[in-house]
Amino acid sequence: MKTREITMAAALNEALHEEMARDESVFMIGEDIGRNGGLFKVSDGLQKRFGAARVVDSPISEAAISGAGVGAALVGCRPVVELQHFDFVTLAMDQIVNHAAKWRYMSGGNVRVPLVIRGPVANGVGLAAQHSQSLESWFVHVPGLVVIMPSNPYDAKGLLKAAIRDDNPVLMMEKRLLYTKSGPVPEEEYIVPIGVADVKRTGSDVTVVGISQGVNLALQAARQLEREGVDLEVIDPRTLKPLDIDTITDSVRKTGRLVVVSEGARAGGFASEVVARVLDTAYDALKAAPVRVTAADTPIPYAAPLERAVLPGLQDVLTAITAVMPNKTKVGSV
Amino acid sequence: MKTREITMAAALNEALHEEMARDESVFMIGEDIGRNGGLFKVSDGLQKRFGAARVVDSPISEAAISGAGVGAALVGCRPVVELQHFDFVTLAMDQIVNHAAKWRYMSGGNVRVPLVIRGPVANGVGLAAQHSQSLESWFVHVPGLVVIMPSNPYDAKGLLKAAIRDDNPVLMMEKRLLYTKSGPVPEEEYIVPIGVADVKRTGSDVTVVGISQGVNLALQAARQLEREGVDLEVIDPRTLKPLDIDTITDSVRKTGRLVVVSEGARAGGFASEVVARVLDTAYDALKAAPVRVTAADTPIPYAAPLERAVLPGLQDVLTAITAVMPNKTKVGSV
Amino acid sequence: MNRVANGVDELLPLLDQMLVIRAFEKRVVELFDQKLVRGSAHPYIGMEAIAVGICAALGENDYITSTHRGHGHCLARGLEPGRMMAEILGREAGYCRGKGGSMHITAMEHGMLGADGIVGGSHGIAVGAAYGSVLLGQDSVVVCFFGDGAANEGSFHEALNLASVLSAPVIFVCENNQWALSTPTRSTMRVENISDRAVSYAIPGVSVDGNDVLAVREVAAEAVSRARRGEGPTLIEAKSYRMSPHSAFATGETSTPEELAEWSLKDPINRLVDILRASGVEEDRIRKHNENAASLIEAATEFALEASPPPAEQAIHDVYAPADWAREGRLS
Amino acid sequence: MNRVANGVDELLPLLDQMLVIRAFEKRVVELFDQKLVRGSAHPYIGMEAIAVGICAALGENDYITSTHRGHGHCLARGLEPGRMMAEILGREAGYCRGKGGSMHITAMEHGMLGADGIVGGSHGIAVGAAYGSVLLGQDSVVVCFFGDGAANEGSFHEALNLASVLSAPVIFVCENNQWALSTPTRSTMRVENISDRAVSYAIPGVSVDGNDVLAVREVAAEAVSRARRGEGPTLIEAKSYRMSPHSAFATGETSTPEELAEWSLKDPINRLVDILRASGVEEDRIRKHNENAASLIEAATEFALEASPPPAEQAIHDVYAPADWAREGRLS
Ligand SMILES: Cc1ncc(C[n+]2csc(CCOP(=O)(O)OP(=O)(O)O)c2C)c(N)n1
Ligand SMILES: Cc1ncc(C[n+]2csc(CCOP(=O)(O)OP(=O)(O)O)c2C)c(N)n1
Ligand SMILES: [Mg+2]
Ligand SMILES: [Mg+2]
Repeated sequence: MKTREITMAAALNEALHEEMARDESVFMIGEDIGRNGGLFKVSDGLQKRFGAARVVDSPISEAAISGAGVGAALVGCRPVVELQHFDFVTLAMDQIVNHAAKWRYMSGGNVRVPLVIRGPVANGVGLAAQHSQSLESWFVHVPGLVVIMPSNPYDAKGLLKAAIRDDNPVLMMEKRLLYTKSGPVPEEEYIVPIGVADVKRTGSDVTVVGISQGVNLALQAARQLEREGVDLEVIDPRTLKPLDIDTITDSVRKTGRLVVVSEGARAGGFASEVVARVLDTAYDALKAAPVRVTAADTPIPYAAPLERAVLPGLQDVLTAITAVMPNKTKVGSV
Repeated sequence: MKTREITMAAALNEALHEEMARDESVFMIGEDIGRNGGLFKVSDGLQKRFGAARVVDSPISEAAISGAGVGAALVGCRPVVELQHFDFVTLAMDQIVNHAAKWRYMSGGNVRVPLVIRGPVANGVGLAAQHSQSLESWFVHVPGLVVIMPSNPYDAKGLLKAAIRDDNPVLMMEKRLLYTKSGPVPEEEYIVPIGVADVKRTGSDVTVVGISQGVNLALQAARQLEREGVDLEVIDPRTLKPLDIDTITDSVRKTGRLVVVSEGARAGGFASEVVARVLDTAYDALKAAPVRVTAADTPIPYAAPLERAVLPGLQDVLTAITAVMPNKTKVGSV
Repeated sequence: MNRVANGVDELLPLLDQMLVIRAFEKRVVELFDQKLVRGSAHPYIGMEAIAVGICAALGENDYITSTHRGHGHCLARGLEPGRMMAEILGREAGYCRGKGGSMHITAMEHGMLGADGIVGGSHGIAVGAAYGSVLLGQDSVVVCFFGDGAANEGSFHEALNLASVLSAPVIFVCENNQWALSTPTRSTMRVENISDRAVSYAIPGVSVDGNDVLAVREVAAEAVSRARRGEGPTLIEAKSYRMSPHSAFATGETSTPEELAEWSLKDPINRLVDILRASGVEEDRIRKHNENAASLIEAATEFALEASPPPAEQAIHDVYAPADWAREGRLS
Repeated sequence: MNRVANGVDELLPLLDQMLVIRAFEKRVVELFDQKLVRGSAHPYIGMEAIAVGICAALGENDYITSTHRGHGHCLARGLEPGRMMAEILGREAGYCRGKGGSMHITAMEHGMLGADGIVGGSHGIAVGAAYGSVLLGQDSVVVCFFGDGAANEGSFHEALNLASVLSAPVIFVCENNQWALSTPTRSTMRVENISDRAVSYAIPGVSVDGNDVLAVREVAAEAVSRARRGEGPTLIEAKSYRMSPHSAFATGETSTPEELAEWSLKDPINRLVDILRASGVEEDRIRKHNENAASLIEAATEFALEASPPPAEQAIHDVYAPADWAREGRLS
């Protein structure tokens, strides 16, 4: 397979181009996605190619465009709704939670809701508390939804294509700082299946489950610790719901140690869920208390030193590794 | 102290009467709370006593009344907003999460938001998926909020009074089926402090942390298992955020076994959070894997046999106790 | 009487539908009182002319969305009373296999996109269904039923505006029954006619006597042709009254006896019967139609009561549509 | 020229405010380009007459709410440019101690309830602040600033309706600058004037030339007296134009050069200067005011650049207001 290095934004853009070309029932609606190609260029060129009817520049009405997505899905379309920042999902919760997620179940299987709602998580760039939230754990808590968070261009493209083809409502949260990061993406078409974790690095000492940027932090830590003889296994669930728990517990059974890295707030975050799930079946395999590396329990502040203090970084991952390997002396002092 | 037996609805009603009489800056806004005294009579008599300006029958506009609560709080009121069912919080998420919870932090401490948003969790009565959700874990995940779920009339009254006097935004979720359950409540005024767990029963074998109805299930299980020589310690956090984790971990250090009972959906639920928090400091004290007793990962169905199958019940708690006491034979077969 | 274009023959089916709705709702309340219906149920009594008049203007490929007070919409759209009653009683033979109950009846095979327990919850859904149909090259029109109370939700505003700019073939039918639960409509909005709110979206807004089934059908027909011509949405306010309490559960909050008495004189069924009488239909024939409705609902109820409840195992089904990853039955 | 009731003396402060806003915004964009401002910043350039005209009609005890494009509102309300600039640069001396940044400046001591990064996010807050003030026996009026784009959010509808039924002393000021980011307003609403939407709430709605500071002040004064008399809310649409890109970050999406050229002719500062000139104010005096504004902003910038960033430890403070339980510094 021929591959090139492209950014995550470009990879997502390709996925949209391909799926819209492949299936006329796919359409997009969102703020500034057409004429402007999206604030982060994810929908670049789509309106020009597919027309303003299929790439709709919407009013600023997050609830209505999400609701319209549900309605269009019910009659046979495959809508892709963009939230300009994922924080604005707070305005669409009713349509997502009480409608998209439940419509099939409440109907006893009479309908399906093939809907994708996607958008950026823009932490780390100084946009402050209302534009920086990593809210994935809310949606993991909503039966009926599929939840995806990619960590690289390859997965992003393949998962978005899978999401569009899936007959269920899918939420996809994309870290904005990853939009401009490049990675290898095949020229041929491919799909990354929903519900399948990816072992980004095999290792024997500690299982590190990373979510989105958490994967990249884990891989950085792994590279650094390699020199110190600590061998991390890095797992990227990619799909948070359904969660490929077997891949994670298999790893924990091998390593006996678990660290989970996620950028959501600590309390009630997805990291807690991974820990609890692992205990269900792999408690006996654990050699140490699992450690969660998360954002602090504060809103995200504006000023750089504050935001840095609140979001998890490489050093936090290294500290966590030390914590689960109490017999090792402090690792990875940077 | 003289006490009487009153229902949880009556206890909440007393709290509102007392606080509105005590402090003129307290007012209420919600749907059908005035003329009708609220769908479940929690605000009975308040409009008659305090007038329609302080007990406002609002339009059906959950976002606006929550937002109005934030605004009124900013200028010095202590608003109490009722959501007729807590599921409708989906329409108020933006005001709660992006505004109430963050306003103080974003202002660098320049403002305070003394706001209470409360309402029923109506599972177990056949109202189906859109009227039966126990969504507490979402709010535990939002820095800046206080989250309360009472299990009995005494706590409900004392906590609501504390919530109204607190200078922070407080969400209070009240299980509807508990509204009509009675319990002892003193005639004298009292407050139940925020952030303090209550040990509802001391015991030595298993720590059972219950949330709202989970407490009652745990106490039932405790009574039944007493006969079999199994001694449960039942802890009611009452406040989910901030969580009185010390009381829980102290107990786990004593018993070595943990069961958490909550009616929210399983994935991403508050039970997972309790488990993860306990591991942080009491991992070494554990003798068995903690077990979560939760609702299934489905929307709440309508028909009685389906709803029963999905919500946690006494038998599920007994099964969990068996699971954390592997050396005991199966306990509490009912 | 030019409103009765094709004589009484075309009116009798409207009468039948209204009678069936009335009988159905009375039966549901009885069953609720017998504790056979869980949760709640919101009778459509007094408002029958709206659903029947509107749906009379729709074709087979059209869609409707509905509300907590949805039985009337379902029946007017042609759903079977037996399977509806089975759903309301929580039986497997119900439209939603017992998972939805009174507030969530859905039947795609009838273009019934779903009842909705969230007030104002289906405004956006209706717009999307309408716009989606256009994209798919269907010739469908979508009717969005909702209450006066729902017209104060933000979703009303966003959806009407979105429908307007998309020229979506959707008809917003506001059933103004003067009350939202215990709250009189005049206390939660100051606009004289809810249809005046159409101004905000530069779309036609019309108020109609919602107890006059023919008048309702007429404005609906006009809105439907407009929509089919690609000229976009219409807001119809049908002024009516609910002649029952808000719900079988919340019975304490009904309106004043005077108001009820006043509106009883405008009972939509009597209004149509009067027209029929004036057109020469005999009492006997009208009695027959009444009896037919009653026995239809009796049969439906019997069917439902005999149907079995869903087995507990079904609780975990239907959460997800079939998918590769769902094959293993994974829920989380 | 009866609009200039007390001669030029009362106009010069308006000019000063507008000049300060313009100079402030230009400086912010420069600082952003120098990577000293994080995230984004949304210049108020071209819209100065709205904030200045509206705030000129307010008293000390009144309140305002603001938006992502909030610097102009803050300055017109009397906030110090130095502390504002410090906030935008993320310094501890800023109004929010560096926690809020450009989109979240709040200053209760100036009746500034807060800027808001959520489009339409403060509609309900303004209503509640107004209603709360009434309950507390204050005589305050609240101005809610928002954009044309925000007028399509559901919150607009809910809040205007709620304000109407509560007769809350709130003035909704829609700053129609023709664009919402890259999207022209005419493509997301079909109503001619946004002020026409007042019909839906039976409140007064008025459109005003938003580049004419005196006209703006006039309609504001009328709305303020109305509100103070207890007669409830007013919707004011101020028609204007943003003469800069949407934000310092999103620069690629600006409107057409023709449009910009057309509106440059209506520059609100030039408009006021023309009036002053016509009233006999000399060029020299105007130049002085320009220079004063420039040096004020220079001083503010210097102050801000010299201020220190907040220490990392402060990140966990200010999450909760003081409370018994919070004494232990518990966050979760
Ligand atoms: C979002 C939301 N808020 C509140 C409710 C509770 N509720 C159910 S029906 C109802 C009244 C609805 O009034 P209206 O829209 O006029 O419809 P009607 O019942 O009169 O037919 C209310 C408040 C709800 N189901 N959903
Ligand atoms: C709820 C929400 N949706 C989308 C955005 C992203 N956004 C920020 S400003 C803006 C345009 C706002 O337009 P308008 O209300 O007209 O204000 P203007 O920028 O023109 O002053 C958008 C879409 C947001 N901040 N909040
Ligand atoms: Mg009504
Ligand atoms: Mg604008």
